[in-house]
Amino acid sequence: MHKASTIREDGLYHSFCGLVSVGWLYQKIKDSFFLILGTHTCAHLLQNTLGVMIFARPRFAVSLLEESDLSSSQPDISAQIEEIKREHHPSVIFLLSSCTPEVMKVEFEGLAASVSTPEVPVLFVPASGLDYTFSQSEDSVLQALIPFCPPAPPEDKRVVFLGSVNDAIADDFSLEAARLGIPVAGFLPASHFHELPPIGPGTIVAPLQPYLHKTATQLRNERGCTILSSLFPLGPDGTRRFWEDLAAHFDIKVDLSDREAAAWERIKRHTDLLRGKKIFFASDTLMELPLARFLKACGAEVVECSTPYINRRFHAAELAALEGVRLVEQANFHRQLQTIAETKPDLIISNIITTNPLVGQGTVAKWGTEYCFLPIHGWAGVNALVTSFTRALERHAKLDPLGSDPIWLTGIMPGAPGGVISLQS
Amino acid sequence: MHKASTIREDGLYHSFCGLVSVGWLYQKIKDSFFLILGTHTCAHLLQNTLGVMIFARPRFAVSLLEESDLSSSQPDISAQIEEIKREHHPSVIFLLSSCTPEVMKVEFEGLAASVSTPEVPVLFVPASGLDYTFSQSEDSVLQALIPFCPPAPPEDKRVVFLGSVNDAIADDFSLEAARLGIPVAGFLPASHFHELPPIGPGTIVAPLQPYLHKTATQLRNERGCTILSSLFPLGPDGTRRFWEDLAAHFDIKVDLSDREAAAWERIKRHTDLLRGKKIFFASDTLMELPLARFLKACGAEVVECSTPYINRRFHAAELAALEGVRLVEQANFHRQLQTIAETKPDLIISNIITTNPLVGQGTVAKWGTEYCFLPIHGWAGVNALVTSFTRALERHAKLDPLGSDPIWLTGIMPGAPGGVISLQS
Amino acid sequence: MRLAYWMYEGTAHHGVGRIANSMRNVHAVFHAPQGDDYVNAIFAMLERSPNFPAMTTSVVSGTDLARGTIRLPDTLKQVEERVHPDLIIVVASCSTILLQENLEIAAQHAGLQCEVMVYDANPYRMQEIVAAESLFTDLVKRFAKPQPRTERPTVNILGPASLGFHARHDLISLRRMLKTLGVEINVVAPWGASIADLRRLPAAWLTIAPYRELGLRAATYLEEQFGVPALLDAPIGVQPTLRWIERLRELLAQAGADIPMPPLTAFSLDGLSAPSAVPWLARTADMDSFSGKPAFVFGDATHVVGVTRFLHDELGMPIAGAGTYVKHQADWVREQLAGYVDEVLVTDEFQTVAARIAALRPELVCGTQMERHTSRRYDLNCMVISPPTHIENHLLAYRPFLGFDGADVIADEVYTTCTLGMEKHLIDLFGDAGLELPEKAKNGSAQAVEPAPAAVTVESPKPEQEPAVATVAVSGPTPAVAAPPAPAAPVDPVWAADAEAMLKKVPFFVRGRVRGNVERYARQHGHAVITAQVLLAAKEELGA
Amino acid sequence: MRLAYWMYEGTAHHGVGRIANSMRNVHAVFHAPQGDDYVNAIFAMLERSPNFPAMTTSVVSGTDLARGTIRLPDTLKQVEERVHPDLIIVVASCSTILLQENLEIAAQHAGLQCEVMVYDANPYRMQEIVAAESLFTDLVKRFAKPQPRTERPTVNILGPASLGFHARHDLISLRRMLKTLGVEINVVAPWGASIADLRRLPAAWLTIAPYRELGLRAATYLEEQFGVPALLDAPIGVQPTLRWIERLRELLAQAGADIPMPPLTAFSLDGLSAPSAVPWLARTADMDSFSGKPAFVFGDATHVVGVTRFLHDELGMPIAGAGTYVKHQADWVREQLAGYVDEVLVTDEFQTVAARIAALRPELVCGTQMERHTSRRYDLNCMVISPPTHIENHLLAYRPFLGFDGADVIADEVYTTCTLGMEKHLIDLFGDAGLELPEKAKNGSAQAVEPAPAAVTVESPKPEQEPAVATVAVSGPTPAVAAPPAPAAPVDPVWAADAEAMLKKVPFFVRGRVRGNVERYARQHGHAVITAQVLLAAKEELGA
Repeated sequence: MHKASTIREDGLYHSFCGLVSVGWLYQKIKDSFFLILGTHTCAHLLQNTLGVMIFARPRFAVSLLEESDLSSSQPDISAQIEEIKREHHPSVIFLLSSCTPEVMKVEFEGLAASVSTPEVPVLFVPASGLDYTFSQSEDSVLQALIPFCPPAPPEDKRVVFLGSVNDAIADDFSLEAARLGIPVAGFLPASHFHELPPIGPGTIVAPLQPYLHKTATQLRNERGCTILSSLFPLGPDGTRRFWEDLAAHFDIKVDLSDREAAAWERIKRHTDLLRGKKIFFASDTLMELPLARFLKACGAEVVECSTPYINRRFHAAELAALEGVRLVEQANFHRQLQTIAETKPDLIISNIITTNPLVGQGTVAKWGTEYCFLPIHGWAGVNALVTSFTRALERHAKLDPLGSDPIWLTGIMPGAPGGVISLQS
Repeated sequence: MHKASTIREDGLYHSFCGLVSVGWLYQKIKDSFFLILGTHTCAHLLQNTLGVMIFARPRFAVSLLEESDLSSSQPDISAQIEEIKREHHPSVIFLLSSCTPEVMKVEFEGLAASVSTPEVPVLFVPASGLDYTFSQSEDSVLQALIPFCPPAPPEDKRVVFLGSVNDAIADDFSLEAARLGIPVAGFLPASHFHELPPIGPGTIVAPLQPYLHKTATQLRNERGCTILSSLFPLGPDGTRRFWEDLAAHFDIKVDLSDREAAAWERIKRHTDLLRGKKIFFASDTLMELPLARFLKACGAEVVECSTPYINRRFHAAELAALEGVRLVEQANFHRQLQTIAETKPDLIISNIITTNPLVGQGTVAKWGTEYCFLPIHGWAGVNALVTSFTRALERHAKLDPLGSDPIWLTGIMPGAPGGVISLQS
Repeated sequence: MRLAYWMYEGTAHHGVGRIANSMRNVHAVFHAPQGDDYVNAIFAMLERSPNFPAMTTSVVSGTDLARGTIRLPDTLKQVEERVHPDLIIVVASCSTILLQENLEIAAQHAGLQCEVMVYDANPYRMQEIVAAESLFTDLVKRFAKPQPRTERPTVNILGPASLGFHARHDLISLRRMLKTLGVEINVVAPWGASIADLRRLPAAWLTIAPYRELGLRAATYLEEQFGVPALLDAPIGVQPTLRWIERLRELLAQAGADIPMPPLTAFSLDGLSAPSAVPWLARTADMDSFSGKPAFVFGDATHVVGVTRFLHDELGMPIAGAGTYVKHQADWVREQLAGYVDEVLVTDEFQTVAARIAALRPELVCGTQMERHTSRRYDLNCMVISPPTHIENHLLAYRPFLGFDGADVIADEVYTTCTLGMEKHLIDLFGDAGLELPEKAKNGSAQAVEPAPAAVTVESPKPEQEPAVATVAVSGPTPAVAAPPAPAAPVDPVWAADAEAMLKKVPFFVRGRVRGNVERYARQHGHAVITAQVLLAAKEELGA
Repeated sequence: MRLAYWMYEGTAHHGVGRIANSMRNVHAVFHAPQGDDYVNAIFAMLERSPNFPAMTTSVVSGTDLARGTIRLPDTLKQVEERVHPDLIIVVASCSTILLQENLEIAAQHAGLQCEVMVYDANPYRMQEIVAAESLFTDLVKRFAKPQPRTERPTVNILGPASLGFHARHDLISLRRMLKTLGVEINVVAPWGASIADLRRLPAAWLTIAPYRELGLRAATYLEEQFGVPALLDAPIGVQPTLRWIERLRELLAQAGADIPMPPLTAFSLDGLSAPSAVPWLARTADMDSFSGKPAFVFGDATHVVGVTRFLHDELGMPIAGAGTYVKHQADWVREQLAGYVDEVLVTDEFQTVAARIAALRPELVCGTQMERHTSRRYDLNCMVISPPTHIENHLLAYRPFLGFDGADVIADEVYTTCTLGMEKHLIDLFGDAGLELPEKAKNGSAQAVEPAPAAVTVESPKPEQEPAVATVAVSGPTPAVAAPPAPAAPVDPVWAADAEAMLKKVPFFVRGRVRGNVERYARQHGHAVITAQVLLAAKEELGA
């Protein structure tokens, strides 16, 4: 397989903590509870990053380390576990690590075991912001679930889709598989803890999300299953390759070229707009590779694709498709700004932290974070996927250029650019 | 029976059109439709007076007379009746008159008959603003329903409660009657057209609302039933008298003095506040007599009770209880203002039109209209009734007197008082 | 004849009332049945008028008609005695106009000192807007007198009126901009103007008339008759405001006045900032989601044109459709919105608008009070941008639609109206797992999932039946009302079917509270079962 | 240890970030894991910052810890090179503080030109408010220098800061009042202040510090150290504002400056009106219903005290309860609210507040973002009066809480938040007959009761099953999308159970639109039955 050349920098970029993935995982696994052993910082992080989704009864919480707790080498969380069980009745509790207890060298495996029961398992999930970024910790959560997937006998030759997608998308994939004659064993994760799919040597694991290489590797090693190596099912090109490659594992030969062509045709207005546009990926969701590959297929010029981590095996097909694109792991944000200034991209897919300031510098930038929340998978997701890019371009083109004058930033927030009039008279 | 002395003036006061009662009647009679033969004025009236209750599917409308319709002596409303039936499927349609067709001398009885069918009767309801004010036209609506009340045999000795109250209040009255051993035949109006109660010579009709003398008279004349002559069931005094007098018709002797005393005791804080206060009724809902009687029983001084119309027979018990109170029919508003200036009432119960301007003149005034919407009947309504008066007094007492300075009215609306600075510089 | 549910415009006599109530020492008298007096309520309620609206109904009753009585002269006398107006405007109603009485002669019989004008507003041929605009134009024609220009350059502002949409705030916004430019005001009318002010109108160097509905014809008349140039644009949005200021300066320059342009920051509220934050907001990332939210706009001519262009040009939103109920301005609206929409819906029937909205299902509806209700029915986001309004649209704080300040106000409305949709969108990606509203709590496994403090007794005996909220309401650590000590072993009372049925008739938004109160009552009185009788007794005792 | 769901206050390093981001040429550097970088997002998102927030995370990774690497000197160099600050504030995080590194020495190793201050904010002992207030006080102590008073009377305004609640608008309101009084401003801080501005603080004649949470200690220090009198009241509401102006004039008079009181109308936005409409609104008839609506108020100290007193004193509302999460101000809150509430709830656990709200069931909740959600759950009216806020609270138009202008803003919020309740009350007197929301339409006799235009085909074959809204959505006279002509005899497609089940997973607020689109698709393609496969195909084609 082709080896794309990548650059690795020093990682001084902006990003979110891996704990953020709790935001969708607690909703996906409906009988779960996510307990973070952490500090006020962790609670403040969750509050602000999940702010749009706050409800009075979230199924996640922080077991809060206060000053007096710092002296004990191994904290006692049993009271909080009991409180959670009493009030939320979860089927499973995920115990997530965070920076402070990692610095304190808390022994998490033992801690989880000490409060775990057969009825309500408590599963350790490494997720600290010292080591994990954004979507990465979904990988840790799914790893923790592996022991609870029933073993499947070797003759059980079915597909398990890997990665959390919402129920509507899951239905799409089940139905599409049925249409192609591919038997489906289930999804990891499932919507409920006790619905985890059986996995064994005959299982084909088909990753839907690009940030799950640890889980895939562990499944292959422990269950002897086969990991589908293909493009991720994003865009007409990715979706076609995904299904064709998956079908091949079941000795089903399908030619989806007509469907792919029809899908491209439907979004022609958008691909026409994207053709030749310079796109810069500076986001941190780990979805950058397939998104960049799709844009390349649309005819856009991906001037840089930065992403937190690349796994050469798990991402092999995407990397091959991205040949010629500048790929950067662990980018330095200062250097990215210089590259942006030099290459003048038409669109920057950036971190949620840097988007507004990038726009303030006169570029067109959009939240990469959205791709964790948009229904962009499979055939049904093609339109949402492509328009997510073209909308930003079209909107900015529509706005009167007058608004870009720095006068319109004057004094309206404390962080208004230097050199303009401040609120000091 | 005692004859209270009343004064009748020239009627140049502010009031609403009788069509307004459609606002609660269409909600009370859930399978009804109210069609007003009228003009843009009628539609605008309904829109603004029922503004707080506008929904996209009201069950009332105006059959709109436009210029070209003025020449025909008898309009044809069959198309609109068909449209109503097609879209709303009412069990009954009330056809309400209004000023313009009355001036045109439209023959309404014939018009209603021409579109009425046994399946969906169309009933003429006189309601024009030339002759009817506010709650008065409920009387016309109930009159129109009389023929649809089944006849009851003479031996059917039960009570029919007269006047539209909401379902919760109706439940209260049914249960209270059961408790006292009084058999109930039903309510006029009922919540649905086909649920009208049987009425015959044995029926005792117990009026809940004070504006229904035409219906009561017609029922007595046509069905030979007995009309309860008592106080209306408002306040501890009224409610006790109402039930005791009603029970007496069934040869049940009950003494509710303890309940009345307990009710007064519960509202003692409020009656203490009302004692000696000067109250002026300048409202137009026709509920003024029983409200004034209740306030008098509370120890307040009713300096004037103006009301659109008084019926000496229907209101006999209330009039007796109001002995000594200045009662005015068809008041002249200009004269009322002079009396207010002279008597300096502590609280004015006024028309919704004049309340804010009266407050602007430095008095404490409240909407009389509210009494058509508050659950103030019976034992359960006592608290809502008394607090409706004391709340206004207590609130104004609480507000800083500084706010009464005319400076706070300056320029904030076109109708700001003369003599203060206008928006002209 | 047609079936009419709600009307976008008021009646002709309402339009007359709006002009009279705007002006100083002008009074309207309606020769009409008492039912027509309702227009007074609109002023007293919506504008919360602290004095009696400047209009009186001279009542015509059925008896009067039968007897041939005409009370008009008496009423006119009473009005003159009470309010001493400079001018009384007499107008008939839709019913009395059919009587074909000679109101001129009747008015003369009153023998008043003040001027009386019988205004012939045929309610079958004109509605609120035309009646008000025609009356105001007539008044200007009648009273404006030739005279020299003011020494320094001044402008008239025509259009702000009683019950105008955000009219007072628009006027403040215009005043603020004129003050920043150093331009003085000659006359504002009809708002606050006296007859004497109308006389002075031709002394201005320029007339500003931003509304298509009111002031336009008077401004045009002043231009044609007295050579006072007219600026008829509505500065809705940042760029239109910039152009409006330029045009104002051009027109004054043509009239011989050089008005220097101050720095743009001078137009801001603190004089130190960008005059509007809209250009920046439009470019920020969280407005990205708005590029996919089509809007439907319906209302009067001025606001439909201004808001449609604002949404499209300044916020980058797609336009699903637009329309107006002001039929005589339909051509102007079409011309202004060419390129924005393919077709302009022109109708005064709200059902037609409702059907269009239902068909389009836009993400944002900008409309009138009627569209607000239509939108509620279809669960669509709606903001009110045009009369007719609801009392919720008559607020205190500064919310203009015109000028830079207005751009911020409109953008906020768009943002807050649409945000809930965005929020819901994120939530619902994974179903309603996070959305635990009370209705939901009844279904599924709702028992004891409340993150309530430890003090709460969670051993509720009937977790399946009761929504969790009710449990909390009665078992929180600090009850609202200090209740007498409960019996030693408190039992949670059970609801009998008849009581439950009764409770359902209590409005749902207080039902929970009533439920809690009644249960507390039942515990205090040792009732294990809440029957209808117990509920009744509780209601009686608790007063609700 | 305890179970924490949401926090009212941010962390100490967030508090440091707020001060740095408020000032000019001051930068914060967090010696912290990458996860702690999230605070940047709060500034970039809520304040929609057009430049990079003035804070940088010097990343500490697990590998760094293992290897003993400390990147801080490198980061400091990068920061100096990139932003050239006058001052860098270095702060550790909750995890790195445990490492007990000597950050002073590490910072010295960077060898910077600019000043570097290592700020010892122990995140286990202080949260956002104390960290920000202490840092700001330290900065004032460090930089403020003795100097002569300004020639003319001037004031400092201390307290407005980045991510402060309506801080920019409060500042505009204060500026407007000071301008009306003819009093100039010496320094505003921390908002927009440079280190040089802090040096000039003692030159003022008076310091205004309206917030208990920020600026109070610095103002007190300036008074004690330099004799600059401090005005520490918050002018929330009309009467407190009048008293505040009086106090300001008194203090300046004591300092030797005679500030004449202009007419009150001079404080209004147009200079011609009452400065606030609240005193009149409070007396109008439609506020009568508010006298029966008890309110519960929770938030920071400043706003809880100000809003509770405003609701009670100026709107005449009963107070059901009040509380604060700012524990070190609890005594002050109790003192200020004596006579208003029997007990002040002091807690930083939102569940305790939620339980109190559930027990009280007030008609109005004034609170933070958390109370907004609690209220939504219990179907209570809620307005946000205190941080922590939601992005919906970060708006463009002028919405101060302080001053006369602020009184109008708060009153509007109360009015619009509660009005729906009043509206519902009237509606529900007779049950839900008038309230025809889509959910309701499914029950009862819902068939074909739509007042749709005549063009609509009402002979829908399944009126009992389908909500009326769906029928209208596909049969309005002018479809949103110009569809190809339908087959000659269109049949309404029927939904198969599996498709219906799938559709249920579509978020409910777009479900109706999707349903309509899919049905149109099915008709166009001649499908009589919408199976899951048809739905899938439709979604694929329609992109939704």
